[in-house]
Amino acid sequence: KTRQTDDEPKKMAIVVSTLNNPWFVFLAERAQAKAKELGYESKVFDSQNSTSLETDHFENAIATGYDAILFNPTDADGSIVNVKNATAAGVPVFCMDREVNANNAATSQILSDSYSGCVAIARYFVETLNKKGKYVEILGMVGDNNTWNRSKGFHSVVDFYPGLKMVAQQSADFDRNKAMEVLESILQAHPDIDAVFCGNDAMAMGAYQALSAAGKADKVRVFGFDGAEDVVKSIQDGKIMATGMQFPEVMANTAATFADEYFKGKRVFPKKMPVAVELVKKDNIENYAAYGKKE
Amino acid sequence: MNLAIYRSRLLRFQSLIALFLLCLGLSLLSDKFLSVSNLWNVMRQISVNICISTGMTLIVLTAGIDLSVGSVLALCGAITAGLLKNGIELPANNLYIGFTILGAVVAGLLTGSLLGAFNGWAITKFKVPPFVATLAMLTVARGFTMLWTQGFPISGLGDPFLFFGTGWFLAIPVPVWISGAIVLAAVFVTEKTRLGRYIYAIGGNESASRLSGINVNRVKIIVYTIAGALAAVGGIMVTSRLDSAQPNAGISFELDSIAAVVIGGTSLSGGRGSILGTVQGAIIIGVLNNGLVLLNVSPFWQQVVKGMVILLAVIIDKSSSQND
Amino acid sequence: MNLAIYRSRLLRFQSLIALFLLCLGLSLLSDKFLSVSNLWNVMRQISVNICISTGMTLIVLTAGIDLSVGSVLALCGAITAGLLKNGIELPANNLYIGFTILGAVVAGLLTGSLLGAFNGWAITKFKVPPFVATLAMLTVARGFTMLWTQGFPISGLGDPFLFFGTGWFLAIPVPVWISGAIVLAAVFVTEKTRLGRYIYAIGGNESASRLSGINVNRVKIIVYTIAGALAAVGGIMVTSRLDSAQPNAGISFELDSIAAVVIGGTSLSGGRGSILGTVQGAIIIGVLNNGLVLLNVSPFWQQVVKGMVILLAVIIDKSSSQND
Amino acid sequence: MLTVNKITKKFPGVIALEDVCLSIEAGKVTALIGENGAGKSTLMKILSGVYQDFEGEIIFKGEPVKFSNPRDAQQKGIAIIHQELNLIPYLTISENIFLGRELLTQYGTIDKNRMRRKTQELLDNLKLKVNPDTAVYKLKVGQQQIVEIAKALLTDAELIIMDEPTSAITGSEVEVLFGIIEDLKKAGKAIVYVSHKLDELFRIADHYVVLRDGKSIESGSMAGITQEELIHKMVGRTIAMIRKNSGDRIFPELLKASGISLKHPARPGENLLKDISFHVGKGEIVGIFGLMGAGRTELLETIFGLHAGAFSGQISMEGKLLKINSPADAIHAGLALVPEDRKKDGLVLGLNVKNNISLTTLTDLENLGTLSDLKENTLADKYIEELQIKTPTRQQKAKNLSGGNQQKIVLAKWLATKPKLLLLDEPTRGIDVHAKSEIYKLIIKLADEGLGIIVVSSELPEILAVSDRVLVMAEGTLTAEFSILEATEDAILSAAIPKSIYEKQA
Ligand SMILES: Nc1ncnc2c1ncn2[C@@H]1O[C@H](COP(=O)(O)OP(=O)(O)OP(=O)(O)O)[C@@H](O)[C@H]1O
Ligand SMILES: Nc1ncnc2c1ncn2[C@@H]1O[C@H](COP(=O)(O)OP(=O)(O)OP(=O)(O)O)[C@@H](O)[C@H]1O
Ligand SMILES: O[C@@H]1[C@H](O)[C@H](O)CO[C@H]1O
Ligand SMILES: [Mg+2]
Ligand SMILES: [Mg+2]
Repeated sequence: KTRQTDDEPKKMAIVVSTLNNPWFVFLAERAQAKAKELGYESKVFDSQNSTSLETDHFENAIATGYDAILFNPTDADGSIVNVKNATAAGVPVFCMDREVNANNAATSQILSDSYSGCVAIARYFVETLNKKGKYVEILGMVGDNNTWNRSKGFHSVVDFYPGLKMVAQQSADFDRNKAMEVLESILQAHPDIDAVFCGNDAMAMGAYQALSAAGKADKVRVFGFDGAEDVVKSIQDGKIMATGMQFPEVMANTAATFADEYFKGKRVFPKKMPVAVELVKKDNIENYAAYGKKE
Repeated sequence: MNLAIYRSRLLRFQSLIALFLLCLGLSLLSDKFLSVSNLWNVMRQISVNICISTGMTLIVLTAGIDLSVGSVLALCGAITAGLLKNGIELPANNLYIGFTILGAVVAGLLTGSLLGAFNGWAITKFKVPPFVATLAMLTVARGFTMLWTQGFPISGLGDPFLFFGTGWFLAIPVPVWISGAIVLAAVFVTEKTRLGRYIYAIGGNESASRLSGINVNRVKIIVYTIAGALAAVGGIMVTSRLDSAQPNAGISFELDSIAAVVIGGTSLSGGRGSILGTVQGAIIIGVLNNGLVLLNVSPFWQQVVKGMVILLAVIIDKSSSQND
Repeated sequence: MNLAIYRSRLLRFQSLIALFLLCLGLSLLSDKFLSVSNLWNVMRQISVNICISTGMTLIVLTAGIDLSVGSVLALCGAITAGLLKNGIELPANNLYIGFTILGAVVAGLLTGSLLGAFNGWAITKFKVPPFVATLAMLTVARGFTMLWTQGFPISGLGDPFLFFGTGWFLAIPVPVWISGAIVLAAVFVTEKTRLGRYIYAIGGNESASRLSGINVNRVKIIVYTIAGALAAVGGIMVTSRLDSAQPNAGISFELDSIAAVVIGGTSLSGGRGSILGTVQGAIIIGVLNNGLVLLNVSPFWQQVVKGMVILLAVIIDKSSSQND
Repeated sequence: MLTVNKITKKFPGVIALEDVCLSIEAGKVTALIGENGAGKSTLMKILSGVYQDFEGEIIFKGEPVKFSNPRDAQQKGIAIIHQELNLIPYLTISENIFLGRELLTQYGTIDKNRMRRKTQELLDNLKLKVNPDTAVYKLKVGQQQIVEIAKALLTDAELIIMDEPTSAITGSEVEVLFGIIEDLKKAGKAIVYVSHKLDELFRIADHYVVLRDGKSIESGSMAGITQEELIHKMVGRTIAMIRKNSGDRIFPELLKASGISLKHPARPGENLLKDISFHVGKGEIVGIFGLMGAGRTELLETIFGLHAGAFSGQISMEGKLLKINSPADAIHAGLALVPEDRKKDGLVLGLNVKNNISLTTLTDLENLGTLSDLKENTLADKYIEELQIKTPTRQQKAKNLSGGNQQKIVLAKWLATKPKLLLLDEPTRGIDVHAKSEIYKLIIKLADEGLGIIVVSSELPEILAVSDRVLVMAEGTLTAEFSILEATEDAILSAAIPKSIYEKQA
């Protein structure tokens, strides 16, 4: 297939899994800002967590002459086809935050390592709880692979401590309201829990609200994942124990920069470029702001 | 004679048997279920659904439907939160308008009423099927929510505002007071006022109602406006509970709400049903959600069990009240 | 005389004007819109919606509704993918059954038909309102999907299987062939067969149909079964297209599908409408989604614009066909 | 041919039939008569397989039968024309007629052409000049009733039940139907004929069976019985048919309509009503006669504000020009319309009797913005009593009442508005003799109290009984006007026959 002639200005498509979650809104915004800074037109596509909508976006983007795709996949497996089709059509794909499970499909993958991040959180979790206590896990959407990466990372550590007992494991779909309601109910059955581990920060905030309404906010420790604004502030205030900071801006900038380099002729990129998730807690919080390090 | 009256009373409480069985089962399975604090818990959790389902019932009674409740709820919550937190800044005119809690809440309620009125207007003026008009509103209101919030939650609204969602008054949670008051008002309207009678009549036979001199369009617009306002109440309650307006709040609330209405015995073809039925429907759904979590049923199985119990509840109703 | 026939034909194509205006507008705004590759693009993208909306149309014509299509689609896709990839292992009996593509596809279709038949059974046997029965199925089927996949996608299904979703045949994408064949068959059924006639009759006046000796329950069960099977076809197509069965596939597809049906002029109260109308409805939605992307509308504004255009499309229809 | 043995049927709160016996002979027409709510339709529904839960036994052609559904009865040879129309609005005439027994081609597809041809034949027989492909919802009630008749004639049934087949059709159509009934008799079919129009029964029936309050009272041969005797058996006493005695009173003018024209909804440039002018006086009853499709219904609807936008002309009340754009305006101006199709436009079937009666006057039933149960009950009871509406309680759903009683509810809700001018479109359609005479009395009493009344009717005797003045319509125009003293059946009928028919004949 023929691509646009070289003298036309290049365009980048930014395809993100969902904009119904501020984390991805931020990721998309940063990518767009970076693209603009580098002098490119760009457009954001919202896959609304649907792999088939994502496929539509890819087809539409390729058909309408985008030259690179900065990509936040909806699903590690379900998105492979899309990436392959794009690269086959001569459009490079740079994955951000989430990966696709195929080594050579994407031009480069700049990834947040959820599993390892949760291992770090789990270590801190074990430490603060002194290896014993009852806890609750609140999962994200059960059909989402991030949910399980995080859960598995966490359990890979915590399950070694027989003194730590999980009394309930429920899903709240990454949603603040649902997390609050689920924990409210769990607290009825288990008023004596010591900690809650949540698959993202929105749910951690919801969990905190349930605890605070029940007057247990200072007895129960809440752990989240993401580094969202509310949680960073809450860690400062001592309301939430810790979160796993991801660096969406770093990932977005890197992806956009790679695309720029690709346009300029570079063809060799690291296939995988992990961006570590950092454990953020009260004693290092001064180094962090929402979704990243302090400037 | 008395039989007929007796039956119609029974019909109004038709879901009670299913609800009773459900509660019985749950209290046998978990000793926590029947505790006072858990019951308040359930009541508080269903308050939002009761609010929006009350409006939905009125609409469904006129043979309409409102798919936009969830998005309208989100938009109104976001507007209230945004005004409360940031006010309105018009840098061009060098103008800043701050909002009190009352002001922000009123603005939220107005927004909801306006969007509802717009639904009603499109439906009556252009004869757009309610499903389409409110589906369009679902999308539009969500879009505006995203634009208003730019996709980020608006959090930290200050303790006084949290009263609506988290406060207690006379040992009863404030959301329960609010939804209770709304239910009472709606029962009054449907049972005791002209508007209520017109709502049933229009749903039962629109053309006969028109011929009877009822201003059908006006009644419909009023009903959609009320539903919009109630979605706004729900939005303010959710926002207050979370101390945060979430841009994705209320997604798929329309399903839960219509489910409450239908499980409560209101017919989707209009003219038949009641507010109290809907309350029972909402309680059934709420109790079920709560019970499954109390029992720590795995999230996978939860959906299976929930669907089956809802089906069963409705089947029990149907067979206990043979009345069509 | 001829007027009557002419008008009913017109009614069938009522959305054409709106669709035409939409396409005209888009092709003026973007020169990419009318390219051949983009048109195939749009056609391929709407194939899945057309599949499930065809079944939905049949159901809505009987005055029913099916909220479970999205979940049924996901479950059938997952079952096909799971069987194809892993077969069935019964370690207890030391048994392993492998599946060919045909076998897996048939199993998927059977699952869909069974779930659909179950919907129909609950609706006819227990008089559960279709809304509730299929809402229960929505939840249950999603739960089973999660249980079957354990929350993980099933991927890597092998190139031959990808043909259904990504292949081309005689210069036309395979999904377009499939959905086209389904549409033709459905048009045939609705226009030329007894079943089709009964579907319209039941939606038009159920009790009169019963008095005319139609076995209403059987017709309904057949219709829900067909819809289930078509959801399965959709599920297999989606899975094949992605080379992966997603546990979250099909969420909120019911809304898009009902939207296509209603925008296409089929009345939710049954008895009136057509398959070809639905196809136009689906095309309007598909073209709109495609066009907004081509025009580079920002995602937040997209929702606003999309809702408004849908409303407008329906208003244009209504006023261009003054018919009742 | 068919014997019914001690059939009892109960509805919640109502015993509709109690130990009913009757027998029906082949080649004969059996008339089934009784007041509204006597149980006629219920019995017919049992015979045609609609209700399966009843006590008692049906013996058909010498054998006891039990129908499991309507289709079963149909296949065993029993066809029925239901009192309430049972057509599918958005299917065509031929689709409706063949519903459930479609003709198929050799490929198993529907054979539209054959069905259309057969339908055309049936319609021709019944002299209904409509395209078989017309959707039924576009037909007027009368035309729909003919489609129902066609539907019953399609099968080769041995017993044909006709539950008030002529309630919505007029003169010439009735003649056509009677001709067909004669043919059926000759072919040895048995016919059960339910009607409140006694003169019809005397023309076609061989036997009669009387039902009263769900019990079979008497049966016998029509030969040798008089109309008065029949009424006596039915009602339990004699009824004197009244006739308004108007003499040559002058009525002060109430309504004046001039130059009323109404555009055809589908055919641009054509008018359904053409330049109609008339007046109605205070206390005067004006009868409007016409054949089916003459435009009478449209005229009443137009006056009542249902076609705002499509009509031209002027309407004034008591000398004041009215602007009526909706029924609400019309009601406000003191008009009330009892529509011809009570199920579609008259009642909210799912609401109870009380709520239906009060629907037009809720504003008057409020105390401080709240509906007063007391006032509403009083209102309902008043009309249930005055019009003798037969209902177990005022809480009964309107849909569970017999047709005649439903009609009375519609009348009640309009009388409750205390109108100055009452528009009645076929007010006694489906109403029994007794109730009919009650309604006539009522109409006359209302007129005496100063109401102006327009009665549209397809029954000449009715027009002659109540009117002070008779207008005749044909094809959307007023063709004649008679004072009651000069009105004769012949003169009215000849004015009612459309000119276009003469032209064709000439
Ligand atoms: N579905 C029903 N539920 C409750 N009561 C009913 C039902 N159908 C009929 N009835 C009652 O049964 C009685 C007999 O009704 P039916 O319709 O047979 O009378 P009918 O003789 O045909 O009267 P009409 O001349 O007015 O048509 C009436 O009292 C009526 O109210
Ligand atoms: N919506 C419509 N579309 C087409 N034709 C119509 C429509 N409404 C009425 N007509 C036609 O207008 C004419 C007048 O009908 P109208 O109902 O006023 O007659 P009518 O004298 O009351 O007869 P009926 O005894 O059937 O009530 C008829 O020929 C009818 O078919
Ligand atoms: O990091 C993001 C966020 O945590 C979101 O809440 C779920 O998906 C992840 O990829
Ligand atoms: Mg009857
Ligand atoms: Mg008429």
